[in-house]
Amino acid sequence: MESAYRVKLDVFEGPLDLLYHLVQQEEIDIWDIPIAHITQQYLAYLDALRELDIEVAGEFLVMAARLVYIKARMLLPEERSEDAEEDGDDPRLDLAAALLEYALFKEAAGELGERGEGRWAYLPRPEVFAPKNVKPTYDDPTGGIGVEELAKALARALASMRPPRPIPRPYNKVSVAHKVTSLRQLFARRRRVRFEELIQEQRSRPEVVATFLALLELVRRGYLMARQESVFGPIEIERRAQAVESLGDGEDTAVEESGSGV
Amino acid sequence: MSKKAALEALLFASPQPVTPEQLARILSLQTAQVRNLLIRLEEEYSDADRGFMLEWVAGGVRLCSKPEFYAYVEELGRTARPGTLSQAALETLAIIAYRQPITRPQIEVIRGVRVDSAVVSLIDRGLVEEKGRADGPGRPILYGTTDEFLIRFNLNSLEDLPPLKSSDASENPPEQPSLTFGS
Amino acid sequence: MSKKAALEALLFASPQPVTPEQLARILSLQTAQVRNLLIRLEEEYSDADRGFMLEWVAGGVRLCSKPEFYAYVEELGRTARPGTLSQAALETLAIIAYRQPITRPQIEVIRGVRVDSAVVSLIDRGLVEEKGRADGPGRPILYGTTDEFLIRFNLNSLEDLPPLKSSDASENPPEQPSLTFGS
Repeated sequence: MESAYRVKLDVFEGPLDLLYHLVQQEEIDIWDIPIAHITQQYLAYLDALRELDIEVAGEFLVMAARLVYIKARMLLPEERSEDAEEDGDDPRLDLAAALLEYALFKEAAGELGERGEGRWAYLPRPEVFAPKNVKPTYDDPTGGIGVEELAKALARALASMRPPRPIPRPYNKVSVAHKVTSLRQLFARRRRVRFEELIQEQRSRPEVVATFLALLELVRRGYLMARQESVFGPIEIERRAQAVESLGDGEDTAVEESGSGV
Repeated sequence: MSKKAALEALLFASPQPVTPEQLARILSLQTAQVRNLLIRLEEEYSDADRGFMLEWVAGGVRLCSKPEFYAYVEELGRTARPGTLSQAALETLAIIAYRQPITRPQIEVIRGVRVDSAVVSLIDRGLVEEKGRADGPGRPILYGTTDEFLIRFNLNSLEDLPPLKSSDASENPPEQPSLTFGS
Repeated sequence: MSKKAALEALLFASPQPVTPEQLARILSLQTAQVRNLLIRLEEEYSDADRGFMLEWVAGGVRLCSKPEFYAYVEELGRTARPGTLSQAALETLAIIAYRQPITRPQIEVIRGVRVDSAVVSLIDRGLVEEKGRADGPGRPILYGTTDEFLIRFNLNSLEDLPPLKSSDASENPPEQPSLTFGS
């Protein structure tokens, strides 16, 4: 796709990297970030990404929310308790601290990178010549730990022990046809049942799936209908009165074929 | 039998750094004697007519080919040039190096992003390893750097890491007691 | 740049013997020149003050430690490993010490991870040994601690192991309803 304009986008390692870049670019005092301005810039960058159809990682969005939140808090009239320090609850402080700490390591990473530059050119003797297949002996095979360490280590191991996992029961094959039958029996007795209730009765995931498929099948055949009064409201499953008789045995076998187990 | 020759044989046979103490024990010498011999060898190898050198790294010494000949060695088919570390991996490595032992969630707080794949790649490269588990819920794994890390970055020990410094001038907060850098 | 030094670097770093022809090609030299240089190197290395030698083998030349130093080199192979127990090995040792005799699957139930390498390293260190086999399917090996273990930890017998002082109730191995040992 030909783009009428071209945006040069730096790649940022994360929201802190991007924020730090913005702060530096604008030569802003990190302890006094003009939050509205920076938030605007930050969001503009995310917009630019979206325009290029680049997926924005969740962490960037979380930071966007955090910025907007800080901005909102700064706008609110301050309800300051008398004994609070001047800048005691400046909502930007945590952010500044996080930025600075990140910057420290970004810097250190750069230095490390330089330090490691070209180090691969120093080749040791090939491993194949290293003395091998010798049983090692140790001056102190315990590595200098005392017996108290042992007791602690066991306590640690036991403390972090997970309860034994229940042995999964082998799934019985659940037939959709069987569920169709039991649903029909249920709806012969009750005209209306809540979807939730139907699902909650099921004892395993395959049964849930089979029940769901059976429901769909019965809705397709016009025996049942589903209704939802409001968005996110409960779903009610209801038997259509006029459809009961139309269910013949012949159709039932068709279900058995398609739903031979999950 | 020449102890110097024996020392050279030992260095020659060991791709990994060995400590002067180890060498002294094996050769039944004083550590100081070994150090003197090592310095003599180091000088001899530094001659332009020699193809390898002695290097003090990761708390010990090792021999390695001189970097100016790497192009030749590469033609032999021995390639050592690893893929360069990504910026993400490098930042994660820096955090682990300076703050070890450290858990993954702690690294993620500093970087502001997930670091699973960066940590995996650092472990794959042998630069980082598990160093036990932290106390507390879930007992998360603690990570630290390896000897290979020291070798790769030409450090004798972790104390040789340059001090952390920010390029940012405005480093001092106005006044806020709540700032806890690090753990 | 010294061709002799480059040649030495190549020999030093090559994992297998190289032919004079190969070396000549890489160094842009005549094969005869390379042969001459190799002979000079061979002479230099043959000095009693040197620890390695140049060896002509089928297929070319290579460097190796002189055989008279093999005993030292072997010793190095034995002691090269650092002595500290990994966290994994430590916890495994603790479980074996307090719960012996115990099978590997039983240890793995407690630790929640495979313990093969930890057990091997403990056996290598002489702290743990096989103590027969358990009944049951597969008859897994039972592990327990050695006399060396008692000596190293300055214990007269296993009864001298300090009691577990955590609030942990599951201290008595026989009655642990929650523990499903074995696979």
